[in-house]
Amino acid sequence: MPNMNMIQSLNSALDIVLDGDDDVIVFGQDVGYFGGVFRTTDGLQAKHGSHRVFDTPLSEGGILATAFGMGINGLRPVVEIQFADYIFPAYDQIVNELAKIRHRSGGEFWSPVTVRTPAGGGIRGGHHHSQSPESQFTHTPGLKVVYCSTPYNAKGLLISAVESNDPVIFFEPKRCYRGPFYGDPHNVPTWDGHPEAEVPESHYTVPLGEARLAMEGDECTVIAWGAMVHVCEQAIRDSGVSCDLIDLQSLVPWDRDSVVASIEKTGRCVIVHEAPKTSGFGAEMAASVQERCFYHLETPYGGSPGGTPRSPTPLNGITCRDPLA
Amino acid sequence: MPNMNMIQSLNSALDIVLDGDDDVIVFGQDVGYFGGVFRTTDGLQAKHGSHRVFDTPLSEGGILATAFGMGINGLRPVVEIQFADYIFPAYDQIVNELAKIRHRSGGEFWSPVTVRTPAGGGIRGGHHHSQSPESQFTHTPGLKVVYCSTPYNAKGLLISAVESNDPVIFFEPKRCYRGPFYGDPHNVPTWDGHPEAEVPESHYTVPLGEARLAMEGDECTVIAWGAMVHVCEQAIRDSGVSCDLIDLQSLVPWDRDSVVASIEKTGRCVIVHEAPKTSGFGAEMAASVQERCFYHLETPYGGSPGGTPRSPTPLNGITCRDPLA
Amino acid sequence: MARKEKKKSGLSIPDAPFRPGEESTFESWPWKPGDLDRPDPAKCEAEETSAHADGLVRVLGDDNKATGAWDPGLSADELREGLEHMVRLRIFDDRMMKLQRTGKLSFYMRSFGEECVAIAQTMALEEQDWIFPTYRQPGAQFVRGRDMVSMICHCLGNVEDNIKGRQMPVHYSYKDGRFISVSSPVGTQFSQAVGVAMASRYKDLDEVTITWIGDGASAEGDYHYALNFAGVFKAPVILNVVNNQWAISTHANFATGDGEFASRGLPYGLPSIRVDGNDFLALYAVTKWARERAASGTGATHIEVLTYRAGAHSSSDDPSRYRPGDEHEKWPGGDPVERLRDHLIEIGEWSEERQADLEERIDGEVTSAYKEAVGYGDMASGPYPGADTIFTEVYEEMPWHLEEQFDEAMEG
Amino acid sequence: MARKEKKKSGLSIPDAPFRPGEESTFESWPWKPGDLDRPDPAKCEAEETSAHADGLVRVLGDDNKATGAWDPGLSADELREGLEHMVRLRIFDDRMMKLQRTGKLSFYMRSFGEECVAIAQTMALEEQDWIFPTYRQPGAQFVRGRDMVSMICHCLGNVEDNIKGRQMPVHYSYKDGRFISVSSPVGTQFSQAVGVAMASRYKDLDEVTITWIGDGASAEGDYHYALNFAGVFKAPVILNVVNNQWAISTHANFATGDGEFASRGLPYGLPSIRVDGNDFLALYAVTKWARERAASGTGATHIEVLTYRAGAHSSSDDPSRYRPGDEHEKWPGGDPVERLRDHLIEIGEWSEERQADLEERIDGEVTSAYKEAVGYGDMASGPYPGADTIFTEVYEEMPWHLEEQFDEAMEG
Ligand SMILES: Cc1ncc(C[n+]2csc(CCOP(=O)(O)OP(=O)(O)O)c2C)c(N)n1
Ligand SMILES: Cc1ncc(C[n+]2csc(CCOP(=O)(O)OP(=O)(O)O)c2C)c(N)n1
Ligand SMILES: [Mg+2]
Ligand SMILES: [Mg+2]
Repeated sequence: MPNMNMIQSLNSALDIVLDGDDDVIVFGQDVGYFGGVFRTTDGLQAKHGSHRVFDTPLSEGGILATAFGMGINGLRPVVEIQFADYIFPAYDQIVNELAKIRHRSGGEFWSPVTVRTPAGGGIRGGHHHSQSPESQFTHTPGLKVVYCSTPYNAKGLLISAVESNDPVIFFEPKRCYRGPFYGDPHNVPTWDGHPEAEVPESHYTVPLGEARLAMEGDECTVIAWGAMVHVCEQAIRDSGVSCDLIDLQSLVPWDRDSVVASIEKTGRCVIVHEAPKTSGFGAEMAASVQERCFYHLETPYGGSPGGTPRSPTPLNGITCRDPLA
Repeated sequence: MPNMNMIQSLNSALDIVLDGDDDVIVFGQDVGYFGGVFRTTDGLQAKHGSHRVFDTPLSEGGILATAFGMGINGLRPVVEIQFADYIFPAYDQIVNELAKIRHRSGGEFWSPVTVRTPAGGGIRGGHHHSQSPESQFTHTPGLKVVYCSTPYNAKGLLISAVESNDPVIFFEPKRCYRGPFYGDPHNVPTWDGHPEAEVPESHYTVPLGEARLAMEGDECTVIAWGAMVHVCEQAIRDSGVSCDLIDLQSLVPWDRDSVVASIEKTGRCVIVHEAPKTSGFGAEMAASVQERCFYHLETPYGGSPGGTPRSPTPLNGITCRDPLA
Repeated sequence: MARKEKKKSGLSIPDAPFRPGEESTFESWPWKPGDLDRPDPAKCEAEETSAHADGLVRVLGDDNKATGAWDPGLSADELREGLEHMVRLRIFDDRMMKLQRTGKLSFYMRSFGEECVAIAQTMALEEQDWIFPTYRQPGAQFVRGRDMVSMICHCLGNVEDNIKGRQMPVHYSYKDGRFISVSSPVGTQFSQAVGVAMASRYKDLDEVTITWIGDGASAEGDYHYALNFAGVFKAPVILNVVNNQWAISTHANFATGDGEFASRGLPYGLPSIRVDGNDFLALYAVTKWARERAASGTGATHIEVLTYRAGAHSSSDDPSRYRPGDEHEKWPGGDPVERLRDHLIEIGEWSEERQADLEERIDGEVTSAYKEAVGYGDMASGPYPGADTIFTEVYEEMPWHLEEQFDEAMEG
Repeated sequence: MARKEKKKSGLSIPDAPFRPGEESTFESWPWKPGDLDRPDPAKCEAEETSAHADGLVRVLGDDNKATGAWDPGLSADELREGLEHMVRLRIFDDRMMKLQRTGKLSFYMRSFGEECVAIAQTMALEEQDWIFPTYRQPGAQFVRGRDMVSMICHCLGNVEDNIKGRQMPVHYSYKDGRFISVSSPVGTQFSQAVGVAMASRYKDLDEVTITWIGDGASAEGDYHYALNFAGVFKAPVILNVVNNQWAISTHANFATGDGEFASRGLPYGLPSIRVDGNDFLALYAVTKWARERAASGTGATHIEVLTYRAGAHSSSDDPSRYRPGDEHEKWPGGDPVERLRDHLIEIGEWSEERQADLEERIDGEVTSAYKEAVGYGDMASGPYPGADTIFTEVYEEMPWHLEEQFDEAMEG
């Protein structure tokens, strides 16, 4: 099986969906001729034609609006927002339009747009190239929200997203494009040799709504997504505590059964994410976990995973939300 | 003391801040000559002049952008977004710009804009005139978020918001403009004779960050904001349970001390809001409450307040989030 | 805070031309039928339309005759069909508004004074073309054959409402007619329509998309996105700005610094035409021209439809507070229904009697449609769409968290 | 999924005029100095500038002489000051880029080829005027007297960075110079600047605001908001579209359907002028004109600054992948620094030797500024702004929840 980094596996996913379905169309700022500022769409225009993979005006609102319309008219647009921080000019088109069209039209119309966007900190991006705005989308009914973390799940989840008839906001942890991030900015591993970087060349899916058990243990359940999965992995190793590490993958809908089963087993839970703590998706998880696991929780697991360095990004520090502490 | 409905008390607040400070400037769609589609700015242009109270192009983004700039240049803009559902075209200007300018400039610049907007359901507005998007703002550091519920606190909070040097998103429960809403759409009381409708004519403030104890009891703490405060009041009466009813008023920052003190007393807590449950501000409250009150909580308070009718608004049902159930 | 005196201010704020208590004295139009040529739609460049953007395409003259290069040469049958739909819309609107006034409808919005817009324009299109309207083009549905009963059921929000009470009245969705669901946030459809059109071209189909935006809503970002994407990608879309002078209480003087809309399309590379929105023939002809152009692969057209919102913005509005009550009677463009009627009479294809008969027939049609619709449920007592519909069609399949929330809601 | 054959598609996608491997052959400009008149700025209506929007204001001819109505008649001292700032910016940029290449800076963006823009334009303004820049107008700070050391400290993100490491390098904020904090989301400043200007007018002060947006970013909604609000409220603002042909890898052909920017201002009622962005004198003159106009209360001006992004978009970019490597040398507008230098030499006020001396002196200035700045902390080892600054200046006073989060973070 070939070894791919996350850029390559995302590129492979797009290549496959373009190959497999004429209705797939890929566009966004710099994604066409150049192949994307992160190179995710490299080579796709040359292979599939400029009517299928193309550049657009610098207008997130216009990108989402036209994607919406194409989706209504039978296409399956996959658009890129260059940084998640720049998704907000398109916020109205996403939360008021894309999310609501199926419902508001009584099911007469829908638009299966996938919005790919690099998110999260760790690349010295300052506060406008580092945000992880997942919780600004998880509140809106009608959207599915995905956050990949490895080359393997990135490809499988992206294919699922494109094949879904619901709109999907697809976050890519840019810090992990070329290697996992274990929390130490001076340690810059690549994906080479990592088991999660063994990625089939062909079509496969990782279903939306299913979590991945990244580590197994019995003393505590740690829930994370995106780059924080790797940070937690390292922290759990360093702590010596035996943990289930759940890589949520899908935030809406999230994998209730896996989470509940794990917490019923461990009796403890810690939630780790990158975004600001207040009203982050960690709050939803914390509230939901205690709502459904109250009778299975034992004592609080005290404190955050050890060894997690502070993110260099102001107001995008790593957040630990412990529903029992 | 005069009796005012919420429209009148908000109008009085604006009149007072316009009178008191030349730097205050009020604008938005239809707020000038006509006085606002809900009549909140009625008479203000005639009294204060069209350079201080005026209509704008139909552009929420442009309204927020120009308000931002005016704030940078020493003014204190108070803008109206006609319905909270229409705040999203301005979302980028609010969450990426207004919220971050003080921080991003190292404190060199700031912009004390107040954004007033009617929110919430109960007026047969369908899904685009009924949203209560507070949790789409509570996640963004740099913003204060307020949700008034009565004529008295509406005026006092609005004056505080305008006088604050931080930007404030100010939600007004449109269902309560002309009377409290007790959950029964067929019962349409006015504010006449309601104690919270006794509103001083002159300047006073309700401080940001402080909650209001709307009812006192010892068996359970009910936390709500906006129109749900009245729904909960009725539900509590109907249930016969002795409750503290906390009207949060300010969501960011919220009144930790009052909430903690009440829960330490009652040992139980229910949170009620209008927005969709998933990732609503109720999740943040539920997570925070159990985080800080874990050792004071007794048994879960089972179920939601009785008698709350379903909101007529799809996906804007009343949400009960019980951090212990 | 101590009271301060307001300093002098240099801020310049526009105003409406006339306010209550004043007399509305519109200047009469300098434009006449026959003023403007009709360029080849398949070859026309934006520059060639600057006269069309600054002028006004008219066909029906003050003498009720049709003249000039833009006369579409419609048959009397076609004209009578147009008239019938316009009369239908006006009577339908009046009835619905009365129902609203008597508490039988929660809300309503009329097309009064603008009946021509969607009806003439939709008639100029082909069946396979997409319609992406605002709340002021419901008339397109009549042209596309929608059953009035189902429209009323939507407005009532009863169990037969095809969108299940999820939106306010007048937010129609009519898939069979390729009439895409009306959305409340104004402007969004304008840029979305460009995407619909791009998809048609991507699939290489002979499909054109038509959309509208108000003078007010043209200040939204979506207007700019639409013109720009349409220009850059040569989308087969017809972009109409309906300049009816008002956005609720806000005059069009607040919507643009120079009082003109049509010419805004030119620097985006879009041929741009202003047309008399109360002139059925002119509107038909310009739309037909734009369709020909789009179908030829040359791209989009930008149209300013010059008209006047004769009624209140909606049933919640009271225009007497912000404009002279009789202003609409002074509008130089007159009334669209009367003008087409008078033209038909002028050419000997219609009469006052036939008009009266038509109105009576349609009145009956509306009465019986309403009776049938209300039989499926009225606003006060239903039956309404089931409570489960709050949670259905949010996603293709209901995810577990909505199932749980549904169960909680049902217990409550 | 089974593999399908792609159907024929009619979708029209633009392209850049030249791609790697091709030769860039720009047509030489038809525009000459002296082509265009200079209307009275206080009385000029938008229509009077259509020739200025379609043409190009130039002052410096191919013979290095200054001619025409737009010659601002600057003194040799003023010209030398302009040249010095441009040379300063170019040398500063080169040094910073080298530091980035050797790992001493995380990121950098040069103004290469566009040095004239902010420098000539800021020199044409008054001290009290507001500057609302993008990342490609740092040069304005030199004109306003900012200390180079503090600029480098910002780029390093060390303890002396006045914005405390919160933004990437080149996101300057310089309150003393009325240079408003650069924001990464492109376009937002354009509409905000209109508000800054409206406030000046509200307070009846003689203050003008200048702002810029890229050809790429002009596709954002903020561009439309800015032009529209500026037109409607006659704001004293100078709205510049810097058309440097590229938005990262995306050519300006994707930014507008007709390849022109200046004329877009006309239908908003804004006088609109295209100016040679590499011609110091023309840029100075047009800006001065716009300032006069704004100060007179007549309102805003829309300017297209025609130039070419000679360098990479940023230190993260590699333009050889999407355009011919030598394209910038073929740009008909030449190099802005060389053109002003040659003009000064032409009029006998400068020489190759003085130029060499200037460059050497500035080189030394930059060297010593860098030495001092790095003495306060380098990128690799600091000292950096304290961890507490993650939580400070988020609000005027830190609320309890940020205090708690700060405490948690410090424990972690
Ligand atoms: C984004 C958004 N902002 C505000 C509103 C409230 N609103 C509804 S209609 C309207 C006026 C629209 O005027 P115009 O675009 O001229 O259309 P018209 O009603 O004249 O047909 C406003 C402000 C809205 N529906 N959507
Ligand atoms: C809202 C937003 N979208 C995308 C980006 C990413 N981005 C940064 S600069 C740039 C290109 C800007 O091009 P242009 O406006 O022409 O300015 P130039 O760099 O040429 O000066 C892009 C796409 C951004 N910073 N902000
Ligand atoms: Mg209108
Ligand atoms: Mg550019």
